[in-house]
Amino acid sequence: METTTTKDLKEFRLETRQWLEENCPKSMRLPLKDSTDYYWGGRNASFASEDQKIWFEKMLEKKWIVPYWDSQYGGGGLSPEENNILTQEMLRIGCRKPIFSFGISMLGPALHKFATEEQKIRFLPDITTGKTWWCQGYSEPNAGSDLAGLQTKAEDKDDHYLVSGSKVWTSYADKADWIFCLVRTDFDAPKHSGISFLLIDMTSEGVGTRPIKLISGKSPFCETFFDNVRVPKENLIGSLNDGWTIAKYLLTHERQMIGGVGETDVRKAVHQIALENLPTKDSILTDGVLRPEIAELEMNDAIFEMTIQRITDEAKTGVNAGALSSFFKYYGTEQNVTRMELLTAIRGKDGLVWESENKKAASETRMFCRSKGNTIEGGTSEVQLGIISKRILNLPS
Amino acid sequence: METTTTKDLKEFRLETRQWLEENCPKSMRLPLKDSTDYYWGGRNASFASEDQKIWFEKMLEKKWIVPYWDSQYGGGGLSPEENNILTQEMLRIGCRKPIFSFGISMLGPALHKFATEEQKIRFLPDITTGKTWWCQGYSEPNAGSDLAGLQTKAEDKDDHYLVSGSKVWTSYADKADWIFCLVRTDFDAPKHSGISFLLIDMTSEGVGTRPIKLISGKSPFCETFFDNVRVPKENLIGSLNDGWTIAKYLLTHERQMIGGVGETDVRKAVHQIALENLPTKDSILTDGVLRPEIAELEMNDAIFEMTIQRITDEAKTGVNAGALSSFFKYYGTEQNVTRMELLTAIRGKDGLVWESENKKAASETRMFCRSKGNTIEGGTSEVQLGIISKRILNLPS
Amino acid sequence: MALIITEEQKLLKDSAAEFLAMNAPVEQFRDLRDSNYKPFNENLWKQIVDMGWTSLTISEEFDGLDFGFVGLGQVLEEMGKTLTKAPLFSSIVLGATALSNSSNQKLKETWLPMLMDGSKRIAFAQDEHNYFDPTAIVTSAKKSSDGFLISGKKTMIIDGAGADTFVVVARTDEGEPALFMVNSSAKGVSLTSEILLDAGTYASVTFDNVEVTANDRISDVGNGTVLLNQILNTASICLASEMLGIVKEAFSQTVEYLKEREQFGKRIGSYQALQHRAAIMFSEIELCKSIVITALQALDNGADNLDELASLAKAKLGKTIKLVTNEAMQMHGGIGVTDDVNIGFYFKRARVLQRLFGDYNFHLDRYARYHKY
Amino acid sequence: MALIITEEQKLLKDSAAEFLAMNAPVEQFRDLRDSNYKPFNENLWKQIVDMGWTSLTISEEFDGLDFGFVGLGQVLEEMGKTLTKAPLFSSIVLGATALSNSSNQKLKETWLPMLMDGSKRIAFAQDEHNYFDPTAIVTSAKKSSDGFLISGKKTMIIDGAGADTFVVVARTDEGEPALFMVNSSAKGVSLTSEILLDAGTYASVTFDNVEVTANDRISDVGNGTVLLNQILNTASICLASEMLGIVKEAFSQTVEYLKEREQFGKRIGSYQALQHRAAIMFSEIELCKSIVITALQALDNGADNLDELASLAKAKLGKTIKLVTNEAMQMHGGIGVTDDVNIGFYFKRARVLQRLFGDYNFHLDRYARYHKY
Repeated sequence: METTTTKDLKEFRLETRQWLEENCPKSMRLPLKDSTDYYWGGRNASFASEDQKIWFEKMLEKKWIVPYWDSQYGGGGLSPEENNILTQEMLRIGCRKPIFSFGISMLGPALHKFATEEQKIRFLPDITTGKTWWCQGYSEPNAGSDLAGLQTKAEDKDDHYLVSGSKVWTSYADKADWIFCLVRTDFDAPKHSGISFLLIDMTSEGVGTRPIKLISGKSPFCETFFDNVRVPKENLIGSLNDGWTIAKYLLTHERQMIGGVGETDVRKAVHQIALENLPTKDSILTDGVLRPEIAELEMNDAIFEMTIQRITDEAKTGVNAGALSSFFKYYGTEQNVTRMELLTAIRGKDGLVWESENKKAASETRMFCRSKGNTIEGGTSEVQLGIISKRILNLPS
Repeated sequence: METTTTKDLKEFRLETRQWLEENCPKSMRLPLKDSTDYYWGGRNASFASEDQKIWFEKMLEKKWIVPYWDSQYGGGGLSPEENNILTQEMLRIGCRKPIFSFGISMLGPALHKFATEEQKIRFLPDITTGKTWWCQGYSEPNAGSDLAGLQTKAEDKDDHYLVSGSKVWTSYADKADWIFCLVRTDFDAPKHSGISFLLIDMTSEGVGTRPIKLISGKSPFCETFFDNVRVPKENLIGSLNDGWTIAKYLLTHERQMIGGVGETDVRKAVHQIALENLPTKDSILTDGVLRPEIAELEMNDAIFEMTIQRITDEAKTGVNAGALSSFFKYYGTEQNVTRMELLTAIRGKDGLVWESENKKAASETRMFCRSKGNTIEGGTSEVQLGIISKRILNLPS
Repeated sequence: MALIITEEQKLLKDSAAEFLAMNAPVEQFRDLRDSNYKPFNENLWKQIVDMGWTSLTISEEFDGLDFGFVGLGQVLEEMGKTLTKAPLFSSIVLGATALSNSSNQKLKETWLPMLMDGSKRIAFAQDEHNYFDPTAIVTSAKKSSDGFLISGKKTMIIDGAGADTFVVVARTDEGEPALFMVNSSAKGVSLTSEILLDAGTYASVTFDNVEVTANDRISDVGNGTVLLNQILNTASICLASEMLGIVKEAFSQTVEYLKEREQFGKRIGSYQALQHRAAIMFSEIELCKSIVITALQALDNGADNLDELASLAKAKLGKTIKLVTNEAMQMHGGIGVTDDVNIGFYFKRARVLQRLFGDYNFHLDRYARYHKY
Repeated sequence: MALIITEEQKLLKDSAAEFLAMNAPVEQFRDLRDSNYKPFNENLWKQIVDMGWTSLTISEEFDGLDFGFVGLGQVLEEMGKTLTKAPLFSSIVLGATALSNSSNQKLKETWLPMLMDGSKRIAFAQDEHNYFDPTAIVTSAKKSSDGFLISGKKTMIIDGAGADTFVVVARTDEGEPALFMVNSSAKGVSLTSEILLDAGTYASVTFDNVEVTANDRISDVGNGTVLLNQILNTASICLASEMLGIVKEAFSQTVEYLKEREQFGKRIGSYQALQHRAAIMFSEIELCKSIVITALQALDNGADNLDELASLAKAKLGKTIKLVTNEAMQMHGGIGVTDDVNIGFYFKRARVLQRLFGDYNFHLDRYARYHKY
């Protein structure tokens, strides 16, 4: 990466702005509405609209599917400053992401850090071109929060591993091409030491999936079954039995993502919805219980955002903010759950609609139900509090 | 005890009412204001007023210091029904208790259950005549919630025990005549099995006391020191090393007492105080945060009282309510702490007065501070929650 | 009066529990939902009528059992535990209560027997807004030559779709809220349905100049507000009974799960943080039991402070059911948010019960106003 | 602007911490209290003046350091940690802020230098009720021939007893609240003192037709409400800084205690219920840090939304300081409620700080109104 001067950056911003203005279709600048608005790529990729296709292909051509990865892997090779500018300019006019991909957000960082050069060359380009749809296989039916208690086994059969077991909470396993997962490769070692990180082709013989229905209705989650699946040895990432290191690295990533559930910029203020739904007097809400609850929520939302800013700023000065990901995950999801409870209360009868001509109301009620999972998935609130108390506060075991 | 007919009870009520009317001095029917209004008896007893003396002596003459104990121990020998009537009639015109005594409320029940007949004859009459002021020695400086971790030792010296160690939170140790306390008599046994229950004369050589100052100011609490104190063997209650059984029995008693901190009948409703102190509009409180908090507190107060009633009623039908004492202690003290916090907030500046011409305000502020101990003394809220989860819910260890 | 149920009431409760376990376990709830949200099982409803549950609170004058609300409350609590669906609440707690407290003898004689034998069903049409406010009635009852013309729009009508008749709250020309019987097949009545979170069907009904006779008026002149208040109290206390069943069952399933589920090599019930949270729930539930029995007894005794006790019951149960179902979801972890296990049903039903006839906030406010602050 | 303190501000903070640890540890607080509630240590006050803390927020025009409120906030946070008593808040945060925002050049030139060098002290007299309400001003300022006659009763005046002059909020004949300098030794001024929970001395002052000149008026005509609001914002943010110090210190002492104290054979910090509660406090404190630095920076930048940020800061710190000091008391167990250990001091000081210039409820309401709901 070459260093770029301030003047270069100004020019880059102008060019980017112009390019986006010219190439991003108008419909791709509208907020995402439902799942059909997402493009996931993959072997069997199909576009929901012509505009979606155009937008993806323009960005692909520009190498901006993953603008900040090195160009040798198909990335755009942008400097952090340039990448920031691109993000800002996309946000400015509301451009959608050209693709949603766990390959970019989850597997990619792990491959960059732990894979061999050969493996990078093999897997990264198909992410940057959207050819492979990756899913993630960590959780198991009986493991729950105790992720390291996983039982899916990979036996060493000289030229391949033989994988048997099952995973749960695998998002889009029924649609994905490949899965990156944790498997047990040593049953005698302490539980954290016998785990490996393996990539498995979902079309392999013996792989099966079953969608999971949630309290909120249909979901992208699946159970995934491995029945004596042969996996080539070169699909092992990192060292044998050292998969937990990679898992921890990725979990920290995931927590930060989930902590940010429900970004404010796309949200209508809760008090606004309250003013539209509830009785007022002199334009002040009259519900004596809800009003302070709304204010408390909004105050904490505002201060939580400042906190993200502050810790980001501190990190720039070299303060290590790594252990704080548990705090972000915990606080962000608890706030979201509180918000959804409040919104449901504020919306009164509409907040309870499940199937009705009032589709918007029904979809919001389902979002409320879905939010009950926020404080569980990606490490429960209890697990996060435990991490804070042990790793940050150094309380004894 | 003879059985009494309904007719007898009616007569008893009339007689009692008349007797109280004639014998209870008017000033002894006013609510208790401060510590000088309490009469504690004891070797060095002194009365705060002539009326206090008259009232005590009238009740003593009537054997109504402990009306429901057997007459052979100096009690009044009243049946439970008669005793209820006496209590009701005293409450009706607001009669104060003639004496405050841990001998009556704590030691007496233990002696009734665990002492030999000889010991009963020796100790109970001096309680019913107010001659002995008893204090309680359970807690130790380093034991805290872990009561059974006590270290005060009583060595067997053939004809006596030699006691060394110290106790803390001994109410009125500096004024009491005798102390009932837990001592360790076997250091090799598991901690609950090496404890005995011993009665010690506070004038014995080697006994010392030091008052404890609290965050609320002066307190009846003391530290009590035993420096090679000789205690006659006949002062042991129950079996050697079986003191924990007696302690548990008394703790259950104590929890029920503390759970009832701040009885409602002598309390002014919190909302009444709020209406006197805070701004209103159309006679409704305008403070949007305090009003729901006050209502929640008062609702829970009202329902907690119903709960005491319900569980009492259920106990009469044979339902074992013993394990519920932890619930009463936990909920009652948490409610009290919440109440004091709220009152402090409602009283605004007055709620913060510590020393001032406004003595009433200052005394209420100190009560607020004192309330912070409620959820600690007599077994912390944490200990009570632990007991509920293990003994009632049977959750695993 | 002791705060315990009598032997007779206990017998009724036990028989209800046994009957429901056999004939209407939670699986029935799931089946009904998966059968395109069928409102209830007709055969079960016949059995319920045969058990006499529809007659428990009806006066002997009309051949009811006059057994009282403490009894009905026990049945509702057990139905809460099994999430049993039946028009008992709509037709009896709401419909029959409106009639029983009316002085319109003709209506009573006509309808109460048909409600008890299950041949007819009533639905109560009061709500007009997204939020609950029984005073915010716009629906009008205009005097006509031989009766009234009812116009307005009602919503959130429990079991409204299959009802033979509606009890409609409408404002008279004098501005007083009054209650009328309105035949569901009358001209000018049009109905739409929504499925709510609890998989229940709730109706919205438009009344467009619907004609009713003078004799269809349930409430006497000057008495509409009092009658409405009576229904609100009765409904709140009966809902609190059902909520108590849900609270107890969700808690008990959660405690069982805490004893079974292992994480990090230990049963999760051994983790102190969860133990304390379970013990706190236990304490709140002890309070719930007390207010529900107190309020049910007060309903039977016609206590003076029914307004106070009804709001206490609905508020306390509203607050506690939210706590307990949320904790139940969290403590069940990932499995709890799947549709495969039942705990989510209790959570969803709880949210609807919380709102019906006033949520925590509504009743807290009503309680505070009762005490004049 | 990054939400971090600059190198210079960090230096100031570190030097304040070091200075206070040496010269004003919590033991000094205890000594002062036990010396018949002495308001502060005179010698320490001289040292504080020498350190320049009184000049941090004063404009260079009057030979101040113009270092800003972020700097002063760091000092106040450190003083919160050690519970240091000094008239810095009354004289500088309140008194000097009232003057600095005035257009009365004469008053500024006279007073600001004397406030900075510590030779004179001002106290701010606004409150008239048990509850905090800056709009509920009854004290009157009646126009006289050559000035005003001030009459009324003020209460809860911080450091009122030793002040040379009061800034008094009084309503003019036009009904506008205005601020006046009133000499504490003027005729008609009478003062009584109370000790509050934090062992601090607070004055109540009666003004009985006290004469002041026209030049003693601090606020311009039409500007009184704005100036009062400015003082409310500044005071709230500076109090939040001090509260942050208390929150951090009480939490840190509690975490230390959790690591040391043993019960049932284990350190109590190993009990999961306490661990989770500690982690929740940690999270809330992270939020507190963010709003305090944000609000302090906004104060220096004269941000448009100062009303919003000041209320956010005071509300959030008010809520958190209550949580943290209560948990600190509970987690310290029996020893915590004795006067022998210091943790109770933090709890007591917290309750006073919570109320000064509006409690959680006041600022929550102000925040909601700022957002028009």
